[in-house]
Amino acid sequence: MQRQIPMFIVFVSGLTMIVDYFFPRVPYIQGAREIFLNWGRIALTFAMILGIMNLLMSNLRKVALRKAGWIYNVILLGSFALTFYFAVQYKMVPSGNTFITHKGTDMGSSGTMSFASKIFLDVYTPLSGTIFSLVAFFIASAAFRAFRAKNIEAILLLSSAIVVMLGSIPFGDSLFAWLGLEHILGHRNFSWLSTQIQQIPMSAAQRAINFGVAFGMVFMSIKILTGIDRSYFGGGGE
Amino acid sequence: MIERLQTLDRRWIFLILFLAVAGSLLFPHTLHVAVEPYVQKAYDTLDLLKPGDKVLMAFDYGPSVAPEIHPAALAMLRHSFERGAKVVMYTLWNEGLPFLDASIQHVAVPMGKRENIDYVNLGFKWGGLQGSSVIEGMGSNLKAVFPVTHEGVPYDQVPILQGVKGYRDFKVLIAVSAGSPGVDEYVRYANARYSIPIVAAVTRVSAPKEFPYVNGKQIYGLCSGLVGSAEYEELIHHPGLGIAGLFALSVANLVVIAFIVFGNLIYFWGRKSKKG
Amino acid sequence: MSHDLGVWVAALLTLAALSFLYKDNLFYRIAENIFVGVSSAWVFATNIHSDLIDDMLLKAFPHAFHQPGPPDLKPLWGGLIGLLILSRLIPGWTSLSRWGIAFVVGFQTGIQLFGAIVGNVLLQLNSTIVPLFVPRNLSATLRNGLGTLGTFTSLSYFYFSREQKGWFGVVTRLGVWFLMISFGAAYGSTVMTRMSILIGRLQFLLSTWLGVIHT
Amino acid sequence: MIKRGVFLFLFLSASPVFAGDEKPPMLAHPYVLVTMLLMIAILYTYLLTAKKGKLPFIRTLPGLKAIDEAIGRATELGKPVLYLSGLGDVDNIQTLAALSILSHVAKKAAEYDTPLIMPSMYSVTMVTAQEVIKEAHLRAGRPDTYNPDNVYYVSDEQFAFVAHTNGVMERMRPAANIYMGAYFGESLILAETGHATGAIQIAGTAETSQLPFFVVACDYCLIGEELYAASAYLSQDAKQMGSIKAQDVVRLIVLGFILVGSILETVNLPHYADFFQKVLGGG
Repeated sequence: MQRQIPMFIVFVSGLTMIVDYFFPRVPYIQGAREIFLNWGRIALTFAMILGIMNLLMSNLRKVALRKAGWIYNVILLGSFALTFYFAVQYKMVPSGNTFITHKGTDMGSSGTMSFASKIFLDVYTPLSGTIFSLVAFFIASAAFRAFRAKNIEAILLLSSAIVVMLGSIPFGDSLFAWLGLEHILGHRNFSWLSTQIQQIPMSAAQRAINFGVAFGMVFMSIKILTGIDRSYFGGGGE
Repeated sequence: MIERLQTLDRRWIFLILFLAVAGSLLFPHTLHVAVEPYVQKAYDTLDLLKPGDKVLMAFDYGPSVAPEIHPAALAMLRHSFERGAKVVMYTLWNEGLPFLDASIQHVAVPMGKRENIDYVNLGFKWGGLQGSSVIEGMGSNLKAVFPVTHEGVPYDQVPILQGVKGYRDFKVLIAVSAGSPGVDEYVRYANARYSIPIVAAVTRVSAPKEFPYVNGKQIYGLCSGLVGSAEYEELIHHPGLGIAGLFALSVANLVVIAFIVFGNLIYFWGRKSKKG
Repeated sequence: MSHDLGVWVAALLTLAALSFLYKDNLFYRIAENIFVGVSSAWVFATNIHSDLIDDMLLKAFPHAFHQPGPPDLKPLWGGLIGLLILSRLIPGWTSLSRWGIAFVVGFQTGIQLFGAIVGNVLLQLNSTIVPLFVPRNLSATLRNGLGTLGTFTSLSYFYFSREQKGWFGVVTRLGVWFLMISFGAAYGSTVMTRMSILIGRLQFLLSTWLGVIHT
Repeated sequence: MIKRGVFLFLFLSASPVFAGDEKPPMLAHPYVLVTMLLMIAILYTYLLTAKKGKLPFIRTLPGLKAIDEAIGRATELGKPVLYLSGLGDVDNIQTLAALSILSHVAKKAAEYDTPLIMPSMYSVTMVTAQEVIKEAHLRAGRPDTYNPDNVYYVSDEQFAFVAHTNGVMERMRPAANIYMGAYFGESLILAETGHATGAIQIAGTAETSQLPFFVVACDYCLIGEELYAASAYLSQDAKQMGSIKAQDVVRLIVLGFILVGSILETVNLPHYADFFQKVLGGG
């Protein structure tokens, strides 16, 4: 029983979507898609509470037990409370006020901003952007250590990377004019070569990966709908 | 010596890159760009718009990738307005709202476009769930997904939305998209089912994934990354942030290439000295 | 130099996050915890507004929000499913929570099923099939031939029920080469993307905060 | 022969494509339905064969062997294992594959008595992962060593999650980092930080745009579909293996389509180009 009911629910809700897609005239099911989608969104927002509870409880516990570094947990809890308070009360009436009244220049505006939008612009945005910008540095370090021409595969990898990089900068072509590539390839040059690499072998390989991914998706979907795969219960295959 | 170089502390690499990028921002040069065919295709598609045509525009990106594709969003919005099109804007990313707002402030307002008549801001709807729910839902019933505009005007009272039911009422969907939910979902659900033409602006990194879609005519034009943005700015003769960042970008690229070459020199040198 | 407190906060947090490149330190740890706290609260609050209030309460009880229109009680079912998922907070009720998860997984899987067939199989297949020989057009012939060869061999690489030996090994090896070229090209084209994010941050530090450059 | 097949297919899918404002037809998207039914039929054929005890052959994936070795090394060093199930929620098939692989990893870790840390970006994923790990401990016969605190929620925001995970890597220094599932812009941040802390790294994703980074920066990488195959391979379960075989059969069909289709395109058979342009394209 424990497993049968959820399996039944999966089957029915999945089948409803499929029937709605293929047989749009079936009564009752018609339009079920939109309703289900709406329910799903609402349900997942409720589910978020599970995570938030987990986050708050584990941090509170660390603070209560004075575990090493508990002061950081206080910082986390404090910034959570502050943000949540301002962000949630800001737009109690859904229509009307704009959630973010940021009207002004790029990312550094003054004027009448709510505290919630100030947090968004001055804390959330720079942190999100900066953590992401770390990738730039890691790209350089990975380029240094991992692009060694050890075998044919590695040589292909690094040469196509270099060609595409040269091809995508505006003066890549003029920089290597002395190589006389124009004489060999006619009017063609690095940017041309880079486009060709991206359009032919890369596009082809990506397409193959996409096919495979789609097969995986289709079969996994069928297995889930028919109850063969039950990993979403946390039970693995059986 | 060789061993030390082979196990070079990566912090030196970080420092060199930092100095190169900061330096090129402090001492900039203006570069001219040649337009890629995919960007040209995007331009040509939007250029076919006629006055009064309706365009759907999604701002599905956040601050982290904004330097790359926000300029393209501005340029495409400007282009659509120049063609006299009416634009319905929204975002499926909660971080996208400030950029949607900024685009209105930077493009629509200076061009004298009127809210709810020439454009409307439908605001944010959580895409979640890979966006498929919202993207699917918008196809047949836009009103159900966005019952009120961002400013709180009920859907039925907005002039631009009169008679608009779903994707089929729009000439084109401009998807400025940095991930999921984004252009992939639009291809899979909006284009596959409602055959709405898509013009996309994406980050350079996700561009290759879209190439098959462009070749397969599921996407009608693609503007990728800061370079794509700069090219689009060049096409509409309105230079902006895209063209401004190009020089630093080129220098950074050269630095990375230099590191690959340097890494290999050390590798071969090390192998040689081991053999010898 | 900026006189805006907000800009200073943003700049200091930017520097704190960048300091991770040197090593893990006090400032990074503070920034990290602030970020986790702020972002989870922010996302939670946005979702409460957009989904719980706009999509459920506003539709079910429009009058409470001074909105016109008849109440639509259907979204409350979504709330009920949500409560089912939440029920695991009560000890011993885990199985009810699975019902809710099963609903979400089920309809989503159904949509993904035909989405994948249409977008990733049929339409892709359609664009893969091209003439291998185009009369009087060498470059198109080469292009189509190479493209088909690439798709064909890379797809063979993912064939699992055969050892990659003999002639099949040759085919898959070729497939790996195509994959490697593709990965290299993708890496190369990504450098641009990621560098522009760094440039965006540095532009902020140098222009908005320090005011030494003008963008 | 092929032509007849094509006409049969056309006949089956003869009803018009569903258009938004018109009255919908009884059967929309017939070609998709046929394709789907065909795939289901193939899947069930091989499931039944596999169930009868005839396990299909599946080639070894080098990355999978490495998982066991990595957990072993972590045990020797007395350090934890870090597992991430990607940045997708449970509705994402990649996440489900990752949870499937997790069940194997968690069992191994429980047997070796090595702590498994798993920060999570979504509530439901966290909850599901907790159940997976709990059950793995049960199967390993060590229910007492299960620590729910090691599987926890961080934030729904991508980079907050990454900032935190980076911190965890630097502070706890896990000996093995396993990244399975859907990843986006953060892939290289995770992989390079993990490399700097000296961990063995094994990744697997079907996100085409992130594969290059994992291939370059990790010790092993499952590419695309290998992620789905991995969960079947690890379980050695007849049904899962059967489905891999079925996938291979579909792949053969597609390969055949590409081959035959290209040749027919080349000789420009009448009706044929139309078939692919209109029928498949109209999905």
